[in-house]
This record gives sequence, structure tokens and C-alpha cells, in this order.
Amino acid sequence: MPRKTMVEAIRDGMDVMMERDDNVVIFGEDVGYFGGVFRATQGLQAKYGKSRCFDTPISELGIVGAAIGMAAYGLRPCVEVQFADYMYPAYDQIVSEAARLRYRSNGDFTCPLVVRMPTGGGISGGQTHSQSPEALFTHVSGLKTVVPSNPKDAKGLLIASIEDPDPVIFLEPKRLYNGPFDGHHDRPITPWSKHELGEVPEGHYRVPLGQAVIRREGAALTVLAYGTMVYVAMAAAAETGVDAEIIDLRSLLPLDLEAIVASVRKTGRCVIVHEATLTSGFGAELSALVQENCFFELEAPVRRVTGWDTPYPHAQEWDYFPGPERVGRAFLEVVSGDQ
Amino acid sequence: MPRKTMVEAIRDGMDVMMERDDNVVIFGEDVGYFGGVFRATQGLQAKYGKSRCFDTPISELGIVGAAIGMAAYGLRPCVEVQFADYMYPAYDQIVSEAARLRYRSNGDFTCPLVVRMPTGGGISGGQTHSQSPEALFTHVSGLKTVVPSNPKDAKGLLIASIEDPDPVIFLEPKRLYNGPFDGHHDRPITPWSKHELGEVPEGHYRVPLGQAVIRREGAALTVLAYGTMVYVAMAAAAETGVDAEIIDLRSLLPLDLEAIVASVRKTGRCVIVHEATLTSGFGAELSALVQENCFFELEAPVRRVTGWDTPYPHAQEWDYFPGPERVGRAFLEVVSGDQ
Amino acid sequence: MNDQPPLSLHVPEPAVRPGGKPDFSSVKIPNAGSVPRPEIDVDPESIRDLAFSIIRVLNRDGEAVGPWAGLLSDEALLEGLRHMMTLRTFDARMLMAQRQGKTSFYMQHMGEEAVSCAFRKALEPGDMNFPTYRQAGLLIAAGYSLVDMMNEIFSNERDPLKGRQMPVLYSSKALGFFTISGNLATQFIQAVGWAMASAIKRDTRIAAGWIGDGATAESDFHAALVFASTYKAPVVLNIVNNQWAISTFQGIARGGSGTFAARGLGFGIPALRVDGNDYLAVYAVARWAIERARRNFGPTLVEYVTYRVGAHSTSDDPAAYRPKTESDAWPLGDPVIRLKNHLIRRGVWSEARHKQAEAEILDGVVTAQKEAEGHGTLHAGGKPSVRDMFEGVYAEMPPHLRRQRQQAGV
Amino acid sequence: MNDQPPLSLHVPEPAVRPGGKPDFSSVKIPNAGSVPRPEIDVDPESIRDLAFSIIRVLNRDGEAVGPWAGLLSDEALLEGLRHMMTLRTFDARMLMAQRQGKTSFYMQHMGEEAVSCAFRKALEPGDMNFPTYRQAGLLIAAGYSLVDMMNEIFSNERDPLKGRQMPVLYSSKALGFFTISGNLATQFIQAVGWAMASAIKRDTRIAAGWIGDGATAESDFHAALVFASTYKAPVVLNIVNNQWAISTFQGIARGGSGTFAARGLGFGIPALRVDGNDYLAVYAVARWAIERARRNFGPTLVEYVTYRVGAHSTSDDPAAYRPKTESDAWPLGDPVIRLKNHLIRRGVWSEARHKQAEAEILDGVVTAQKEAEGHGTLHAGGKPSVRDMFEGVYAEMPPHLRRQRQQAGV
Ligand SMILES: Cc1ncc(C[n+]2csc(CCOP(=O)(O)OP(=O)(O)O)c2C)c(N)n1
Ligand SMILES: Cc1ncc(C[n+]2csc(CCOP(=O)(O)OP(=O)(O)O)c2C)c(N)n1
Ligand SMILES: [Mg+2]
Ligand SMILES: [Mg+2]
Repeated sequence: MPRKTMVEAIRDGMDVMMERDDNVVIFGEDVGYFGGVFRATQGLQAKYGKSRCFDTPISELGIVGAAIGMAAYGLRPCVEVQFADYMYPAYDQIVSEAARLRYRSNGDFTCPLVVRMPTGGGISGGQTHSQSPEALFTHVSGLKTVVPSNPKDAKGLLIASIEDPDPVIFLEPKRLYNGPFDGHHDRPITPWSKHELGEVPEGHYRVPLGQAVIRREGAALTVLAYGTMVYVAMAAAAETGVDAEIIDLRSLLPLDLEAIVASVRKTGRCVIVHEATLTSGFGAELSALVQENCFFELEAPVRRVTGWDTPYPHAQEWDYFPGPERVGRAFLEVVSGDQ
Repeated sequence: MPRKTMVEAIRDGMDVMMERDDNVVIFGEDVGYFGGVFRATQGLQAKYGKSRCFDTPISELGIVGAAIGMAAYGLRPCVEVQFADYMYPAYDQIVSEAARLRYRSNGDFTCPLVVRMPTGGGISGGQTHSQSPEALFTHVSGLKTVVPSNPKDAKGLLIASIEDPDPVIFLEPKRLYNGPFDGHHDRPITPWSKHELGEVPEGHYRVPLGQAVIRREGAALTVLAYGTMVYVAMAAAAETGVDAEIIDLRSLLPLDLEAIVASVRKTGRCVIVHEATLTSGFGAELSALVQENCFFELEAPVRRVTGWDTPYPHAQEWDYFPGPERVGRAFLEVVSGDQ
Repeated sequence: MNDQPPLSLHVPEPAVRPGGKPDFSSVKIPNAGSVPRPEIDVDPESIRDLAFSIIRVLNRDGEAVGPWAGLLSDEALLEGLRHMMTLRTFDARMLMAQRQGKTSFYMQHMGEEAVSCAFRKALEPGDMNFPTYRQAGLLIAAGYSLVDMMNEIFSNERDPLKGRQMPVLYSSKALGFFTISGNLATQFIQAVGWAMASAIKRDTRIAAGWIGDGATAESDFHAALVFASTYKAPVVLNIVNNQWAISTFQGIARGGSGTFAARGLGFGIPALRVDGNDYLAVYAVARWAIERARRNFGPTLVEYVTYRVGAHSTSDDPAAYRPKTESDAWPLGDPVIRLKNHLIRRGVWSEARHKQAEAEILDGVVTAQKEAEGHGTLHAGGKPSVRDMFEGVYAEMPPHLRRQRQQAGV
Repeated sequence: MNDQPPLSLHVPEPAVRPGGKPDFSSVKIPNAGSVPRPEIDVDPESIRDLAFSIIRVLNRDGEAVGPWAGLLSDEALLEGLRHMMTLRTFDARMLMAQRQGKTSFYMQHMGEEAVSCAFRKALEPGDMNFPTYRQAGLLIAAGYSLVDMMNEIFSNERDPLKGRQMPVLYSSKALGFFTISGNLATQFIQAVGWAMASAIKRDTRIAAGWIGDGATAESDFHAALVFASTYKAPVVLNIVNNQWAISTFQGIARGGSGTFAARGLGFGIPALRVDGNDYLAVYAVARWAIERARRNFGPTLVEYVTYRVGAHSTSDDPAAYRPKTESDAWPLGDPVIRLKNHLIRRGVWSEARHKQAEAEILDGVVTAQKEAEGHGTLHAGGKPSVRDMFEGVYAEMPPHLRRQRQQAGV
């Protein structure tokens, strides 16, 4: 099977869908002729023409607002916001409009729309190229929120998202574009071409939204992770020797609560990791759900390891990032009961 | 002491501050000549002149963006967003700018700004006049988030917010404007003039941000509430006879974790109530914090009673609202251990 | 710099406030028939005057004059009159119903009936409006069921929107009426997107966006103009300038520009101003702009100059911020009376027939209301189910919502 | 409707793409000296032509001509030349430093030096700029320390921003330079707010907002124009049209309007276009607009017509989307060379002195760089502390952050 980077896999997912369904249209800042600052849409304009893949003015509001109108018309727009940090101008259209068209019109109008955006830090991007705003989407009824962690999933989840009848926020951990980054920023990165999950099936396939996957089985501890943090957790498990069961959530909403509960019931311990700031991050929801559903099985407090409650700094990036050392320490404390 | 409604108390708070500090300016949609759709700014333009209290174009982005510029200049703007549901167009300015000026400029520029907005349902306002978006603020480092539950606190918290050197989101539960609403929508409402907390001291005083208050002492259960839900919880305690300790958080960030932990350590049980939707609501953060800090004292799972994960409906408003019956049922279940 | 006189803040004020004498002398009203009618493929720059004038057809004597006249048959005009009268009667009944506690809220159109009623007649089936809450004439002129409108207003068991939306926030895809948002302005850029979609699909349908004078200050207005200008979207962008945005006079949103239509000039979008109380003028301008869009010449910005005679909504009392008699002083008159007079002058209508039509229309509206009330009102009778609250958030209910529905016991 | 030909989507394209021959024949360049200079209290409507022309002072022969000439002494111009040369040298060194891994990122000004350098000289102490990332000339012309700029770029132990911000996002309240945001356009409305504050306080200070051609499509641009127009804020609203927004040519943001300056016309804001590569013209227009603001006549919109010669940033390679030699074909020339030639023509400068100045400036920049590198670069030497990461989120650290700082062990 061909190996692809995550960017290539995402591009492939769009390509497959544009080929199959001429209602799929793609646009955003720099996505047309140039193919996007991360090159995710490279070649699509040449292949499908300017009216199916084009550059837009720099207005995230305009991109999403126009896409909602198109979705209401019957198209399936898949638009790019250049960095998740720049989605705020579009937030009203996402929250008040995309998420509620179906409900408020009782299905008269619907909004099959995908908003792709690169998230997460680790590229020296400072506070405006590093954010992970997933919790700002999971709080909004009517949205689905997806975070792939590898090329194979990314393509399958993106196809499922484009085919979904409702709006999907598709968060792409940009630090994973080229390889499975485990937080050891001082070591050379393994490229996807050397990684099993870089094997991306040809053509059309779906990874359904709402199904988590266990990346590592284990008995001592359940780790809930998504995106980049999956690899950080893997590294932490390897380095601490803690027999962690690592769940890659893949989709935060809908959430695979069953998989989570089954694992925590088995291990009795749970660590949640994400890159976003702690307070009111998605980890809070996960923590609440775990203790609501597994209270009597829990042997230690559910623990969150996350970015700190500060903007993402430029120079202190690796002090902010919840790397394998910090995650590993939490593993050890949770299994030892040493809180 | 004079009794005031919550609107009057809020107006009084602004009046006191405008009197004391001519850097305090007030503006927003309809707030000038007319005095605001809830009349919170009535009379202030007449008293302080058009350049300290004025109407704005309908642009929440413009209101907050201009206020940030003014705050950077050295004023202390206290602006109104007509309904919290309409804050989204200003969200980028709030999150990316107000919250980060101090940090990113290392204190070279600061943003002493208050953004007032009516929140919550119960006025047949449907999905665009009923929202409680507090969790969208508590996730943002650099913001403070305040929710008063009575006239006395409202004035003191508002004064503290205007005097605060950093941006404060001031959420006003509109259903409390006229009286302490307990969720029994079919019963006549007690006006503030009949309620002890309607007694509002004259002149300048502060209620410091970050201090919760116990509204009802109890031994069986800790209830974490804010805004309208304080009274719903009180009603539920009275009606179920559960000896609940009801904490009115008043400020969500900074949060009075000490008060929370002390109470839960004592009662061993905790119910969190809010009107916002469940998933990724502020209750998730509270639940996570309680179990992180009181794990070994907890005798039952921390329970959340909240609005459902749907937009706020018009006709089914009271089915959506977490009223005393639903809250009371949770009390009983949590104390009986019947989950 | 110390020799500089101090700066001061300019805050625009309306000419008069309560207690004062209404004064519209600053509103310049050109004679009916005096504004030329350009070709639809005109260079926008060459017609910039049209953004500062007012296109009018009906003169003081009730005659239709000038280059924008002559587009509608007497029959069509009689139908238009009936639409406006129906809307007015509907409003009156629903205002009363709200006062009687049958619903929570209502918004009327008094004085602005011509705008949406006439515009609708210039559209083709399949075209799509993206309205605000003050264009119910689009539905009435399209023949939408009054009973269904009332069902929505009463949030009753037959409410097409299942009680989820506030009163008057209708939706009808079938009749080209996009689901109304409570958030101002969001629909404006959506209209442009819909129109772009039609162009992408090489369809022939066009879109119409609607916005109030006050809401033009919102960001979505800018996004709409930017996208419409760049992609030459087949869309008509309508600004209903009814002089007020709740308590705020139009000068706050308009600022230093002469008119709202002028906003289009900075985008190379042709901008027309039209007498919004003149059914014939509205129709003529709508047809011009719609044809332009449909022939792929791109967007047009239209400002309808009108006046909000009633309160902003049932939650509002305009006596607090404007003279009570201001609406009487409004120089463009009443759209119903003006069309009525024109038709009488043309000999196809009479005071007597008008009275009779009023009675018939009232009858029809009352009958519809009885039927709707039979299905319930907000606090009495049939209502949407609690289950309906949980449905439709997504096409398929995800597990967490299923759990919540179970908890709710429904 | 079936007889209608289908619609189609219009997507603007630049005249040439890589491989093609650069072509700026569509950019109409008026002669230097040909655009009149109105009074500052002019009626905006009467000068709408200025939004479609280009104010120029330096002609092909290096002479300063016309009504906008004659405002600056030779000494001031020599200083201006030095500022632009310093900025260019600074850019070259920092680009190199970035390639050497001493920092993560850099953004240069090549070709646009005149805009910020000349504008700064027209301001008074106390005025406030709200810049984007491409106006470092405002700092250099104000005499800000090159070492501190570099400390920021290197995020080292002396970084005035404690390593919190990306390179080039400087802040200097003392020198009237607002903290730069990574989010485009947000500063534009803030500039208006700051200016309103100055008017509210009856101060005499004015503000200047800055934005790129691409970013004018953002919502904040609209909010700024609306608020500036309504409250007649004492602000100069600057659009730097350098023809490109990363890979996107200015036609995508500009759409059907002739120019970016034209956007102001819909707001009744006087709008001027100026040759951004002409130090004298930029200064003259800046002074006009600044005086207007300071004398309480309100806002001015200024479009600087220039060209981004370099890549968008160190993360960008323009060869992928525009002809490599496009910048050579740019008809407005190079700002440094044009001012140099003017000064030589005036007899106050020479090629030899220019060479010497280049060497001196390089020397100064290199010395500054050595000093800054002594305090560390991004991955080596002194750096801000981890504690600094936790400080300054709030004036006073709240308990939850104190706990987190403890957990981090700092
Ligand atoms: C985003 C947003 N902000 C504020 C409001 C509150 N609001 C409702 S209607 C209105 C006035 C609108 O005035 P205008 O656009 O002139 O329309 P009109 O009511 O006159 O038809 C306001 C401020 C809202 N609905 N949405
Ligand atoms: C809100 C937002 N959206 C997108 C970006 C990404 N971005 C950074 S610079 C840029 C292009 C800006 O072009 P222009 O405004 O013309 O300024 P120039 O770089 O040419 O000086 C883009 C799209 C951003 N920084 N902020
Ligand atoms: Mg209006
Ligand atoms: Mg540019």
C-alpha cells in the first residue's frame, strides 16, 4: 500500500470526494492556485477547475458564511481555515448558524459542511499558530468535532466528515503532518513513510465518526488522548514502563463513551492528555464523564495533563507543551497512588 | 437600606464608578439615549454626557474592538452586549485581543475592560436570547468571568470588575433582573424589594472576584451553583428536604476552589447545576476539579444537572431549563447513592 | 502640540427626540419619475448618483410616472394591494394575540409592507430569499399558509418548526424563504454563498439577501459585499432602511456617508435607492436587480427608504425615544394607501371595494387564526412534544443525546 | 426560466502566473505632481477622484514636483534615507539569522520601506500606531533600539516580551507602537477606539491604524470604518497595498472595486491613494491626514500603492505563485533608490556617500546583532525563564495559575 504523509492523505481524501461528488467544493485563503500554506489542496484547482477549488478573500467569516449558504443550496463545502487560531472571526457563523440550521428549521435547511483547520503547537508558532480550540466546539450542540492522529485515519475521517449530513469541525494536528511526533522535539522525527499508519488505502473508505481506537492495550491505566498526544502518551508509556492502555478518541463529538468506560472499568485509573489549556478544556468533560460512569471502579483520581492556562508562548514552547516527561510523571503518580 | 432590583443595582454600580473615575465610559447598542433594552444604563447619558455614555452601531466586534483600543489608551470601558447570544461576533476581539494584550506585550499595554451581557433563559427568548456561554470564556486564559446572583453582589462585583486591571466578562442572569427566580415559572415571582439581598448599600463597595459564598449551610451534599441556579437549588433543597450546602460561586474565574473543596470534604457529595448545555459546560471543569481535589472523600459520583445538549427551544423552555424538580431529583439520588 | 485645541467626540443625534416636533426636512425626496433607468449591464461607476437619489414611480397624485413605471398589470397591482393588506391585517391580529398571551413575542411590518410584498413578485420559483424578521411579505406574496405562519407564532402542535424557534422566525425552503436567524446579519453572507453555489452549479437561480439599516454595521454585511464583489455572485443585496434600529436612529449606523446604498460604491457594486413605500418602484428596482443577477452581471445593492411605523417589537415602546407623531410626518406616506389611490385613479378600485376587501381579508385572517388556535397557543392547547426538543440537533441522534432524552423520560 | 443561459462563477486571476511575463500595464500611474492637494477640511465627496488616482511627488528624473512637494528639508530626507537603509539592512541580517537557525521566523519589508519610515516622521510624540507585522519602519524611524528589536526576534533573555511573542511582533508604548497581533486586522478597530478615547478625554493625540490589502476583507476593517465614520474619530486608516497577500493577488480582496481606497467612499471618509515607494509622497499624504485628524475633521483612509518584493515570510516561496522577475517590472521602482537619486540630484548626496552610509549602517546593525546574540538566540544562550511563561496572564496571578506554576516546578 502506498505510504503518504498526513497532508497527502488529507489531500487524497478531498480528491476522492471531489471526484465522486461534484457538489464537493473547496476554498479558503491561499487554497486555490497555490494549494494552501500547508499544501493540503495542492493540485485540486488544476484538476477540478476554479469554480470547485478557489482562493478567497481573507475573511474567515466570509469563508464559513458563504459555505453555509452553499451547503443550504445543496453543495458539500469543505473549507480551510488557515490556522485554528484564526477561526474566531467565523465563530458566530459556526455556532449560531452552521450548528443550528437543521434544528431551527426542523430539517427544512441543513448544513453538510466541513471546516478544516490545523491545530496544536510545536512549530514555534507562538500564541497565534498553536492553539487547540476543540473545547470551544464540543460545547456547541449541533457540531461534530474530529481530530485524526495519522494519515490513514485522517483520510477516512475526512471522507466520513464530508459525507456527513451535519457540520463537522476537522482539526488537523499540524505537528503530525510529516510524522508521528512524540514530543521529543530534540530528536529526529520518524516520517510517515516509515510508519504503519502512513499506509493509506487508495480510493474511497470511511472511518466512522464516534469510534475510538485502542492504540496500545494495557492493564494499569487508561489514557484518553487524541491527535499529537497519542504519540506523546505512547512515548511516556514506553519510557516509564507503565502498562497503559492508550485510547485514541479520533472523534470528540460524537464520543465513543463505551470504549472509554470499558477501558477504565478494566484499569481503574485514567489519565487524560491534551495540548489545549487546562481550564474548561475537553479534558474536563472527559474527566467528568469518566467519574460519572466509572466512579465505583476508580482507584485513583482521574488526572489531566494539559497545556498550562497561559497563551502558547514562543520561546517556552516546550515548557508549555505537555511532553512525554510530564505525561510519564503523571502515569507513574496515578499508578502509584502518589497524588 | 434601599432595596433595588438587579438592574437598578447594576446601573448604580456604573453610576458610582462613572462619578468616581472619569475614565469610565459606557456604550453599546441602545445604551445611550434610551438606556438599554433592559434599561441598565438609563439616565447615565443625561447625567454624564454623550461622550461618556453613547449608542453604538450594531457591531459587537466594533463595540469590543473599540473598547480594547480605549482601554489601551487608559480608559476603563464598561460595554454592553445586548444579549450574551450576540457576543460571538466579538469573540475574536475578546479571546485573541482583550485576553492577551497584557501577556503578549509584557504589560506594555493592558486591557481594563468589562463586557456586560445578559445571559440565561426563562423569558421565552428561544435559542438566541437564552444562552449561557460562560464556558466559552473560562477556557480563555487572560479573562475573568463573573456571574452575580443578586442585586447586592451585582453592584459590588461590577464595581470590582470595573476596577480590575484585566478584562472581565460580566454575565447577568436576566431572569434575575426583577427577582430571585427559583424555576417555578408558574408561580408569582418574589420581587427584590421583598428579598434581603435586594438591599443594596449606597455608594462604593466591592465584592472581590474569586470569593464564593455559602447561601445555605448543609451537611448532606454540596451544591455548586451560580446565577439563577442558586435559587433553583435553594428551592430543590427546601422541597426535597435534602440538607444541601449551597455554594454561590459568583466568580467562575478566578474560582474559589478552597471553598468548594472545604465543603465537599465535609459533605462527601456534590451536585453541580447550570443552565448551559452539558457537554463541555463549566460543570465539567467543576466536576473534574472536585474529583481531583476530593477523590478520597467522595461518597458518590459528582453529578451535573444542566440544560440539555440542544439549542434552547422556545416552546419547550421549561423542559430544557433544569428546574427544581430535576435538580431535586438529583439531590435525592446523590444522597441515597441511587445513581 | 500644546497649541492644539482639544479633540472632541462626535456622537450623531436624530433631528428630534420625544417632545420635539418631527422633522424630516433633511430627507431629500426627488420627484417621482425623475431618476433614469439604466441598462442592466451598466458600469456601476456611471450610475453612482443612483445611490444618493430615490427612485420613485407613484407621484403625489397617485400616477405612475417615469422610466421605472409600466411594468405591472392592474391585476398584478390589485394582487399586490391584497398582499399588503393581508400582511397588515395579519400583523394587527398577531399583535393582539400576543397581548392576549397567546404567544411570547411579535414583530410587525407597519409601513414597510411594500418592500417584501413587491420584491417577491419579481422573483422566479427556485430563487431564495435570506430574510430578516421583517419580511413576512415574502411569504404572504408567495402564497404561504397563514395558518402555518400562526402555528409557528403560537409554537403549537402543528408548528412547522416544532416549537424550537421564537415567533416570526419562519422557514420555507419550498417558497424560497431561508430559515430566519435571531442573530442579525448572518444571513447576508449566506445569501452570497447560496448565489455562488448556483453559479458553481451553472444553475439559473438567484438569491436575495435582506438586512436592516442598523444591521449593516455588522461584520457579515462586509463579508457579503466582499464576496459578492469578488465572485460577481448572482445576488440582490437588500437594505431595508426603516430609519430606526430599536431605539437607535439610522445616523448611528450610517455615520458620515450620505446613504446606506453608498456602501456598495466602494465595492464596485451598483447601488440603487428606492422609495420603499411605493409598491411600483420597489417592484421595478427589484426586477432590474434580479435580472442583472440572473444574466450573470453580478450583485446589486438596493436601499429601500421606508419608515418603521410601529414599535420595534412587542418588547419595545418607541415613545421613549422618538416623537409619537413622527410616523405621520414621514414624507413617503403609507404604502397601502398610495397603491390604493393609484388603483382608484386608474379606475380599477374604489373606496367601497377597498372597505369590502378589508373585511374579506380580516375574515380570512380570523378564520386562519381560529384554525391555528385549534392546534394550540403558546400556553394552552396542543404543543410540540418534549421529544421534539431532542430531535433534529443532528440528522441522526448521537448516543449522548439519546441518553439525555432518556433521562428526560421522553 | 429554462430559456436562461446558465450562471457561472467569476474567480479573479492575476494577469500573470509563474512562467509568464510580468505585466503591470493595468496599473495606471499618473505623472508625479499631477494630483491636486485639497484643503484638509474638504468635503470628501468632492475629492473622490483621489481614491482612484495616485499621489506622487518624485518624478522619473528624481525631482520633487507638484502641490504635495516641498515639505521636508534635505536634512530630514537624508535622515529618512538612513531609516530606510537601516530597515533594509536589518531585514537582510535577520533573514540570514533565521536561516542560521537563530530564530524561528522572520518577515521583511523589501520594497515597502518608505511607507512606515515616512509616515512615522509625520506623527507627534504621544500619537499611537496600531501596526501590522510589516511596519517596523515605524520603530526604526522613531529611534527604537535595534538591539531590543533583535532581542525580541531571538526570544532571548533580554527580550522585552519575555519570549512570549513570535519574532517581529514588537510592542513599544513609549514610541507609539501598539503590540502587534498575529491575528490579522484586529488592530484596525482598536486604533479607532484609541482615537475615540483621545477625543473623549479632549486630548490632542491621534491614532493610526495599519492593514494589508488582503486583510481589508476581514470584519475588523468594516467595524473600523463604521465607527470612524460615525464618531469622526481622529485616526488615519492606512492600507498597505503591496499587491499580494501570501499567494493571493490583491484582486481577490479588492473584487470589483477599482481600488482599496474606494472602500472609504461608502463611508463618507476621504480616501487618498499614494505612491508607497515615494518617501516624499508618503510623508506629504501622511501629514495631510494626520493634520486632518488632529484638527478634529475626522478619519482619512490612505492606500499606499507598493509591492512586496520579498517572500511573504521565511515560511513562503513566492516562486510558486508569481513570476520571479515580477518585482523588477513593478512600475513604481524602489523607494531607497528613488530617494537616493533625488538627494543626489539635489546635490546633497552622492553614490560614494551612499556606499559609505551602507557600510556604516551595516556596521551598526552587525554591532547590534552581536550585542543581541550575546543575550541569546532562540535555541542557544540566554533565554526568558519558564516563570515568565506564567507571569503576566493577569496583573495578579490567580490561585489556579500559581498551582500550575508550582506543578511546573518553577
Ligand atoms: C448580532 C445581534 N446583535 C444584536 C441583536 C439585537 N437586535 C435585534 S433587532 C435589533 C435592531 C435591528 O435594527 P435594523 O437592522 O435596522 O432592523 P429593523 O429592526 O429596523 O428592521 C437589534 C440590535 C441581534 N438580534 N443580533
Ligand atoms: C485572522 C487571520 N487570518 C489569516 C491569517 C494568516 N495570514 C497571515 S498574513 C496573511 C496575508 C496578509 O496579507 P496582507 O493583508 O495583504 O498583508 P501583507 O502580508 O501583504 O503585508 C494571512 C492570510 C492571520 N494571520 N490572521
Ligand atoms: Mg431599521
Ligand atoms: Mg499585501
